[in-house]
Amino acid sequence: MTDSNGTRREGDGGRRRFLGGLGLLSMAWAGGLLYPVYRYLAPTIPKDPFDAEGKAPIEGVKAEDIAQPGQGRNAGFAGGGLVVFRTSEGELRALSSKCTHAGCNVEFQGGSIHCHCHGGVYDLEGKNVSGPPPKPLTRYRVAEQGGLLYVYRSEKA
Amino acid sequence: MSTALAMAGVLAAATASGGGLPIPSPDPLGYPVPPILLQALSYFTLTLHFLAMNLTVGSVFIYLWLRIARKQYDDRLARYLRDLLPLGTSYLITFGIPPLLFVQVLYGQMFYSSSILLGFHWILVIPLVVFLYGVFYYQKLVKNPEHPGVLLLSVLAAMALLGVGFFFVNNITLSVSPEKWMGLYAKSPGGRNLNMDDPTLFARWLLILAPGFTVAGVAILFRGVMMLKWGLTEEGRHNHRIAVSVAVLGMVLEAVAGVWILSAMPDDLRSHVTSAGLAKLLLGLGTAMASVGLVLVFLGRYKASWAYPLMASLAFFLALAPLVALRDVVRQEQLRPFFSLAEVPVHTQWGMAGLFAVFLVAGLLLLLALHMMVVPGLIAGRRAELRESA
Amino acid sequence: MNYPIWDVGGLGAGLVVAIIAIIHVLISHVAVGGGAFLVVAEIWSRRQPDGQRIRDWLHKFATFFLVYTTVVGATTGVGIWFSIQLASAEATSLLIHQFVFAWAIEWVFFLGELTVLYLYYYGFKRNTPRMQTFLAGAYFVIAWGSLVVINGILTFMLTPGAWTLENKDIAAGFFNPGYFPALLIRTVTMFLLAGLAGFLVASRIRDEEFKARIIQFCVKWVIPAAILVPGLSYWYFTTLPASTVSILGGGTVGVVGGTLSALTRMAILAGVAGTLLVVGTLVFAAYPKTVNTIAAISMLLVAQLGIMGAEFFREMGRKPYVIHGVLYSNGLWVKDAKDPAQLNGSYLEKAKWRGGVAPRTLAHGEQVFRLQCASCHTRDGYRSVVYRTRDWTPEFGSRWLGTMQDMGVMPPFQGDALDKAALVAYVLSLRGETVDPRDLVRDPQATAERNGLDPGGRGQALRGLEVAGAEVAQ
Amino acid sequence: MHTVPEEALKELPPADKALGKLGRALLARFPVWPIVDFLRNKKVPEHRHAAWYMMGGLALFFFAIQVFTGILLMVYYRPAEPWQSVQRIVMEVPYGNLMRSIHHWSANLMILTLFLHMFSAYFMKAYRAPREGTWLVGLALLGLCMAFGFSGYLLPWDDLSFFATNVGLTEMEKAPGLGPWMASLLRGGPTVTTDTIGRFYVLHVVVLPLAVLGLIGMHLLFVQIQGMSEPDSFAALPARQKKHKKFFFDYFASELPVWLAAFALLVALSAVWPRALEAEADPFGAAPLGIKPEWYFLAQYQALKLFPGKLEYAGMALMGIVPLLCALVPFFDRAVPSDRRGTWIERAGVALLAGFVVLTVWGWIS
Repeated sequence: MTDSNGTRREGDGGRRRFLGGLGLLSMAWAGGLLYPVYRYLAPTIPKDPFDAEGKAPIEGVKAEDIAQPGQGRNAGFAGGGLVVFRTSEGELRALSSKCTHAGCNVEFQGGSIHCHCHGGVYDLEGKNVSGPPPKPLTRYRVAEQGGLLYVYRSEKA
Repeated sequence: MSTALAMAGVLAAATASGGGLPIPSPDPLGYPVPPILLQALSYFTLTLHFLAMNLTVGSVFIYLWLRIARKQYDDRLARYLRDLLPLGTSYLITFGIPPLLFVQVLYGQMFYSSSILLGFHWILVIPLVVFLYGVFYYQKLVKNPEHPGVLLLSVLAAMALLGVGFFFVNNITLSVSPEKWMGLYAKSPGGRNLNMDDPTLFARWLLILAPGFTVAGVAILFRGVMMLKWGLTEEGRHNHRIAVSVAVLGMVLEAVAGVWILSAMPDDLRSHVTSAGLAKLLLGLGTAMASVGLVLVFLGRYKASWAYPLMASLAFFLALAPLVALRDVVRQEQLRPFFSLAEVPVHTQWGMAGLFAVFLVAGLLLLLALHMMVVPGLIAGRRAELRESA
Repeated sequence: MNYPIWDVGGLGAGLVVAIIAIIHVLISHVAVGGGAFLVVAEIWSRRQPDGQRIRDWLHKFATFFLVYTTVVGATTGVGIWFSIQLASAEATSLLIHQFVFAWAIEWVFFLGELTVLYLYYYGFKRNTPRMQTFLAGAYFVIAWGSLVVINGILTFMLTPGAWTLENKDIAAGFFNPGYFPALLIRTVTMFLLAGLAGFLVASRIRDEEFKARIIQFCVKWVIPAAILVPGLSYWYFTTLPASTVSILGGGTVGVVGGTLSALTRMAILAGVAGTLLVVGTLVFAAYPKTVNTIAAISMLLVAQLGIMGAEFFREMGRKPYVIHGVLYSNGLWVKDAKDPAQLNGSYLEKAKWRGGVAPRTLAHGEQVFRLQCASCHTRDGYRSVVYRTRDWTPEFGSRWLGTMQDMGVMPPFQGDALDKAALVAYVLSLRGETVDPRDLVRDPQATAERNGLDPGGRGQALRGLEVAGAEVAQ
Repeated sequence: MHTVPEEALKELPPADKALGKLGRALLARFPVWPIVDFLRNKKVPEHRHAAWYMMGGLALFFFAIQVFTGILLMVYYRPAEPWQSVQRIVMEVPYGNLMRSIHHWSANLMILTLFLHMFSAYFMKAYRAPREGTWLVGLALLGLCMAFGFSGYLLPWDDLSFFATNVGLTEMEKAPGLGPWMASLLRGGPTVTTDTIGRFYVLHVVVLPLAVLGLIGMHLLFVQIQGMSEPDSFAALPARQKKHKKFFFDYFASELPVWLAAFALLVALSAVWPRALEAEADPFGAAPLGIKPEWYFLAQYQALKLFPGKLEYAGMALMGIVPLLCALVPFFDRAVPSDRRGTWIERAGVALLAGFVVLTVWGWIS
C-alpha cells in the first residue's frame, strides 16, 4: 500500500471494496456458523404437560394431604407452581403460586393468600385484595382422581 | 483359525463335487442386439486396441534399446518413439474400452467371475496403467530424459506394461475355465489368484505382445519415409534398416508363439482349430495377411513413398482381425460345455443401436475433418524444426 | 448370489470403488470445466495487449491439464468400471446390458474428447487462433456430452424412476427424476473446479503483477458456482425416493446418529464447503499476489471435501440397494426377495458359490457372511461387523437377522434358521466367543433351563461348548 | 492526554472519517503505536521450507476451536452424571453431536499439527540460540496438550474411555518413584471411579486451560521478540536476495486458505464420522474388544509392550529419556550450519520420527 505507483493505488480502491465485501461475507458466514451454536444453546421448548383430555398431574401434594377444609399446600405441575387448598366450605381450588407483582411464591394461610416478599394479599378466589400485586392470581380447574390431584389446561374454574 | 477351517472345507468339497460348477446365469436383460453384431463390433475395436497396444509395447522396448545402444540418428529416432508412447497408451486405453464393454455384454457371467477371482491383480491393472502412462509423459516433458533415474522409470514402466498384459491374459484364460473357479475362490476370496496352471498362458502372453515389434517397425517405416521425403536420406535409410529388422523379429516371435500355443492346447481344442472350416479359414487368412505385410515392409524400405507403410498397416490390420475372431471362436469352443450365445434371449434396442451408429459416424467424420485441417500444419512445422536442427 | 463376492480384508470392496471414484470425480470435472476455461482464456488472451504472455501461461495450463486429465482422470474412469465389476458384478452386468449403447456413445465422446485435446495441445503453437478457439470449444462440447451420457447411468442407480426390470424402458431409466438436477450440479461444479485448477497453475507464476491478473480471471469462475451448488443440491434432494429421504433424515444411519441426521450432516458439509470456497476465493481476489501453491491446493482440498461429502451421502442414501428398488447391495434381486419360499429356504443349498462347506460349521457361517454381508461389511475394518455386533447375544443375533430389513438400510436375510445360526456363530467367533451353531437352532429356552441359566443372560447360555469344525453328527 | 505520534497520523485514515477519528481517539488514550508499528513490520522469511511456518498457526486455530466447543460442551456436561449428560448432548441437544464430534476431531488434528510443528522446528533447527526458551515452552505445550487429551478422554464415562484411562493410570503407577503417588492422586482412590471424573474434569476445564494459555502467551511473545527463525542458508544470503513477506496481510492472506481447508476438513470428519458414544462404563464388566489408547499415545504404549516383565523399567526409563533429550537438544547442538544434511542430530530426529510412526502404525494394526 505504500507503493507510490499510480496503477497500484487504483488497485487499492478495488481491494478496499473487495475487503468490504469480504467482511460482509465473513459476517454472513459467521452467522451461518453460529446458527448451530444458537440452536445448541437455545432452551428446548418443554413438552406440553397436559394430556389429551387437557389435564396434568399435580406433584407435591396428594388428595389426603388436604382432605380437611382449610388445609392447603404449595405444589406444582410441569407447567408451573400452584397453591392447592380446600376452602372452609370444602371446595378444592388451585391457583398459580406466582405472585403477579414480583414473581415470588405465595403461601396459603387459611383465610387468605399471602406473599412474603412485599406483603401482597389475595383472597381465596385469587383476587388481589391488598399490597402491591397488580392482578389476581390465575385460577385453575382442579380434579381428584384415585387419590391424586390433576390440574386442567382450561384456566376457567 | 476359522478361515483355515473354512478353506479346508471348501477345498475338499470343490474338488469332490464335479457336477455343480458355480457358473452365474446370464443377465436377465438379455442381449440388446443379436450377438453377431456385438461380436463384430468387438472384433473391430479389439483389433484397433491390439494395434495401439502393440505400437506402445514395441515402441517402449525399441526406445529403451536405442537409448542404451546409442548410435548415430538413434537419438532422434528414440525421441520419435518416446513421443509416440503417451499417444499410443491413450489410444490403447481408449480402444480397450469397447471390447471390454462388449465382452461383458456377451460373456459377462464368465468374465465377472474370473475378474473377481483375480480381483487383486485385476484392480492392480489401474495403478500400473496410471504409473506407466505417467512415466511416458514424464520422460517426454522432463528436461533430461537420459538421466539414469528416468531411464530406470522407463524400464519399470515397460515392465508394468508387460504386467498389465499378463493379468489380462490370466483373466481371459480363467474366464473359460469354470472348473477351477471354486478352488481359487476358496484359496483366496480376496482375489490374490493367478491362473498359472493354464498350459497356454505364457504362449498367449507372447502371442499378443510379439507383434509389437512389427507394428512399431511400421511406425518407424513411416518416419523413414518422411525423412527420405525431406531429403534426410541417410537418416531415412537408417530408420528403414531398423524398421525391417524389428518387423521381422516381431513376426518370428509371433510364429514361435503360434506354434507354442497350438502344441500346448488340449488335443480336442487343437483338432478343432486345425480342422473346423471357419477356424482354419481365419488362421490361414491371418497368416497370409501377416506375410503380405512383412513383404510390403521389406519392399518399402529405402523408398520415399507413403504407399508401402500405409498398405503394410492395412495388411497387418487385416492379419490381426481374423486372429482376433479366431480367438473368439476358440473361446466359444471352450465354453461349449457350459454356455452358448444362442441360449441368451435378445431384447432388441434398435433405437439405441442406431443412435450409437449415428454418433459413431458423425464423431469419426468430425475427427477426420479436424485431422485434415490440423495435422498437415503440424507435420510442416516439425519439418521446419528438423531442418533447423539438421 | 449369482457371483462370488470379492472379499477384501479390512477395506471392503466398496471402499476400493470409493477411493478410485473420489480421485476420478475431481479430475473428470476439472477435465470438462477446463474445456470451457480454455475457450474463454483463448478469447481473452487475444484481447489483451500482452496476449503472448497469457498464451504461454495457457500452454502451461494445457500441459498440466492434458497430463492430469488423461493419465489420472481417464485411467481412474476405467478404474471405476474395473472396481464396480469386482464390487458388484450383478449390478454392473445389469447396467451394461441395459445401457450398453449409451456407454458406447459415451465412448465415442471420449474418443473425440481425447483426439481433439491432442489436436489442440500439439497444435498450440502452429494452429491459427480461430482454429485453437474452435478446437477448445469442440473439446468442451464433446467432453460435456460425455457427462450428459454418463450422468443418465449414474443417476439411474439411485432414482430408476419409471424403469422396471419388466418394461426395460431405457428412456425412463436414462432421463430419470434425478437426471437434470444432477446434470446441473455437475456442470456448475466443473466451472468451479476449472477455476480452482487455474489458481493452482497460476500460483507457479513468478511475475507477481501477471499472476495477479490471472488469479483475478480465475476468481470469476469459482464464485458463482460455489454459490449455486448448495441450491441445486436441494433441488436434487427433492427428487430422491421417499425411502432414501427417510434414511437420510433419520438419525440411525451409520453407527451413531444421535440428533444429527445424515441430512443435517450433508447440509452442514455442503454449506461449509461452499462458503469456505467463496471466502477463500475472495481472499485470493483481494491479495492475488500472495497466492501460493499451498493456498491453491487448500482450496482444491476444500472443494474435494465438499464433493466427497456429497458423494458419500448420496451413496449412503442408496442403502440397502445398489440399484434402488431393483437390486440389493449384496446381489439379491428384490423380485426374489419378495418370494418367502425362495428367501427363507436353505441358503447353503441354493448358493452357487457355497463351495463344499459342511452345514452347521463355522465354515458354513463364514461362507454365508462372505456371500451375504461382505459386499458391504468387513470383519473388523471399514464398516466392521465385529463392532456393530459388539452387544449381541446369540439369541439376539438370530432374532435381529430375521427383522433387519425393517430398519430400512439392510436387505433381508436369505436362508433358514440353520444359516442364521451359522452366521451368528461365525460373527461371534470373530471376537473370540465360542458358540456351537448346533445350539442356536435348538430352543434356547430349553437349553438355558437345562443348564440352570437365565435365558436372557448375556452370552452365558452357550459358554463352554466346543466349536464344531468338522461336520456335526446328527 | 497522550499525543498521537506523527507516523501514526500519516498511516491513519483522514481525520474527517469516522475510522480516522476513532483511531486517533484510541491512540490518544492507549499509546500502543509502537506495538502496532512492530506488528505492521513483522516479516516472514520466504524460502523452500517456509510452508512449515504454518503449523504453529494451524495448531493455534485448532486450539481456539477446542476452547470454543469445550465451553459449549460444558453447558450441558455434568460431572455427577457424566455418561447421561453426554448422552443427552449426543441424543437430545440440537447439534450436540456435531459440537462433540468437532471437539473430538479438532483435538486430534491439534495434536497432529503440534507434532508436525515440533518436528519441523527440530529439522529446521529452530531451537537454537537464542530460541531455546521457545523450544522448551513448546515441548511443555505438547505435553500439556497430550494431558488434555488424556483427561478429556475419561469424561464421557463410556466403556472405552473408562478402560483406556484405567490402562493409562496403571502404566503410570508402574513408573518408579513418583509414579504410584501421581497415579493415586489423579485417580482419587484405589480404582477409577466417578471421583476420578471430578479430578479430571477440573484438570481438563480449569487447570490445563490456564496453564496452556499462559504458556501459549509466552511462546508467542518469544516468537514476536526474536522473530521467525531463519535457516542458516537463508540467513547467509546477501540482504538483496533475502525475500520476506509482510505478515499483515500478505503472509496472513496466504495462510488463511490453509485454515479454511483445515476447518473444512474438521467439518467433513465430524459430519462423516461423528464421534460414537459407547455403552456406559461398567467398572465390573469385561473390557470391550479393541481397547487401545488414542493414536498419540499408541507409540509409547507399543514401545512399553516391547519390554515385557522386568524389562518394563527399561521401557519406562526410555519413555523418560526421550523427552528429556528433546528438551536438551538446543544445549548440545550448535556446531554446524543448521541446514546441513546428514548430521547426527538430524539422523536422530529422523530415527525418532520413524520410530514414532512405525510404533504408532504397529500399535494400530496389532
